[in-house]
Amino acid sequence: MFPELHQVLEALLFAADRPLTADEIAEVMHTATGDDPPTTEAIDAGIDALNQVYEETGRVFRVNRWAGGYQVATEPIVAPYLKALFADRGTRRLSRSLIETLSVAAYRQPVAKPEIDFVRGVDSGYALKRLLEMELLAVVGRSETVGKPLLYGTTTHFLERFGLNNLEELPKLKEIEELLQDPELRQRKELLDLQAVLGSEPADPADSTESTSDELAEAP
Amino acid sequence: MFPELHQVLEALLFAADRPLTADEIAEVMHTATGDDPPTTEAIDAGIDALNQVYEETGRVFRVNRWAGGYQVATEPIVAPYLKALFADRGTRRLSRSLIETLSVAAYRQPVAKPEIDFVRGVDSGYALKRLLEMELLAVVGRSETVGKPLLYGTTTHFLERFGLNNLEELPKLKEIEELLQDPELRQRKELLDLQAVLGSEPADPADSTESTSDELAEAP
Amino acid sequence: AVRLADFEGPLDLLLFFIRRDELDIHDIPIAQIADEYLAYVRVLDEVDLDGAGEFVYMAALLISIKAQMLLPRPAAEDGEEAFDPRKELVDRLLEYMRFKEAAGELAFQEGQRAALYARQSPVERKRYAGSDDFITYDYSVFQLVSALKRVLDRAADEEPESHVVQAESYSVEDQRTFVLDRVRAGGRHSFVALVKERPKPFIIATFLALLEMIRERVITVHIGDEGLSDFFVEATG
Repeated sequence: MFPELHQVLEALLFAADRPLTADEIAEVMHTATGDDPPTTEAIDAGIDALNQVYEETGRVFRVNRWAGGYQVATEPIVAPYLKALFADRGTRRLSRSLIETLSVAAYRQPVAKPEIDFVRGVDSGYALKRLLEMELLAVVGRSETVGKPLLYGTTTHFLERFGLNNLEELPKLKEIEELLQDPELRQRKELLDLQAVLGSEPADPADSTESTSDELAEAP
Repeated sequence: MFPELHQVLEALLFAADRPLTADEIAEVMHTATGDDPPTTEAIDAGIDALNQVYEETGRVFRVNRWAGGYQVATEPIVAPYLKALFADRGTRRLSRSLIETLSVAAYRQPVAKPEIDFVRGVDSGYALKRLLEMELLAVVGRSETVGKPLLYGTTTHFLERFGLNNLEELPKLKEIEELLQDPELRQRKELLDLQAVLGSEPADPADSTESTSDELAEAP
Repeated sequence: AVRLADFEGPLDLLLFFIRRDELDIHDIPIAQIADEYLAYVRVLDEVDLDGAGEFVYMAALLISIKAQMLLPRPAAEDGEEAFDPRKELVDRLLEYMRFKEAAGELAFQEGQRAALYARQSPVERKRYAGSDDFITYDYSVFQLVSALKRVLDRAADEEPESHVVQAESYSVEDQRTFVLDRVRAGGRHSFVALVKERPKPFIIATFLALLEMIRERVITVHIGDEGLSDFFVEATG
């Protein structure tokens, strides 16, 4: 079974990250099939057919003719949503609850959620989820303890984001441990200490992995 | 006029160049409208509705669920055309030593280098380095054993590349008995014998590992 | 430089023998395999491939097991399994096979997923940029080593004992050019024919050049009817 012309056009325009000219499309089709490629007119008619189907079936994108080629773009009606999607790209700082959770995970890794919850005294479910999505943490296995909870650890991206070469460069906790014998106090101090360091993370405009707003991360 | 939920989903998934989670989508919608965002269930149902329309109207893309999120990708039927379009990027598959190292790490995570080396019988230093660079693996902590070696685990990108939603979707590691007795492997052994008679090599590279066990399965 | 482990390792060589001779993994004829393993390691050593040390280690292990097999073993008591010096190695091989099988499954999964094209982010493109770690092949690299071994054995036979070896040396780089000149003309070229009646250093340097070019996907290998005694190369299309 072979796809029809308009299906091939759809696929190419969807996956391409730039406008494609009719010539380029013809060449790709020739390479893929070895057959004679469709004419420019046939391609152009195929584009018209696609746009008509898109309109009739309520799709929110159209094939546009610009820059000497064809490119798919969304309709103005959904622009506010895309603006919201892309607004968060870039240099946002992590929220306090995310930083706290990340600190505990960084120092205690591999660590399970119950332990993080215990140290922070609050449920860290949402924060963990967001940190996983941002690829700052990753699931690294399962604990052998009751319920076999998942174990979390930091990622390469974590190191990159905080400008660390490796985990050894995390601020040392030794001095604090010497000073404070009380385990609970030590835990609190540990948090503050890491926050001080991680809170000063460098801004990285190239970063696009985290694209959600921090306000929600702050939600209880 | 406001777009419907499935239209917003379509727009966001088309514009994004990575999997979006239901939470991210909800956040974006909240940011864009100020309204209460749809529930995860509503979003998931919207995705199903979209896919159904795509199928009914002959679209060549679908919303896939992997790496914990949603991502639009083309159907296999148009793969040859996209391969031709991205000829310079290639549809590159990991080499044997990389995929072997990756699978030991995936099933044993969190795992340290000495353990991977032992299982494979070779130094996996180079393979690990490359897999870290490709962000298929990440450092997730340090082992408590002698020398405190780094522990490795798979990343979200790993899930995305292999089309898995989570680690539980990894193909089950076969038991040794299964490996030696799998009737399918026996069958393939017969095929191999036939090919040997006909003087041709098995064509499928994926079979090469199994053919090893084929021979074993037949051993007295 | 080419590392053999980038293709396959010491455990793969064992599996290669087991598969080739259709051996029962639970009853490996250690004496025979140890000798043959050693013969291959000598070839690897002669070629001076990086990572040959790992093969030497495995050869030593096999020889030690072989020695243990020669010792009188205490008879098994009732209900006790007789001690088999091969057991540890066999367990390791089986465990390795599990992961090889899993790697095959993953590779299959990767292929399925690779047929689905999503929009690619710039980050994604950066991840895999300029990487040469994507060579896939459906033969064992030890098939190539087998062919090399035969050619070297023959070359040794043909060399008269008294022959004064000329201080002639061949660089891998020179041999790349040599191979390229031939494959560029088109068609498949037999390894045996490429190095026919050439001295050992020439054969070895050519083999290393071939491995390098396979890894860089400059050339593609075909295993023909000759199976283990020869292989063919052609320019990657």
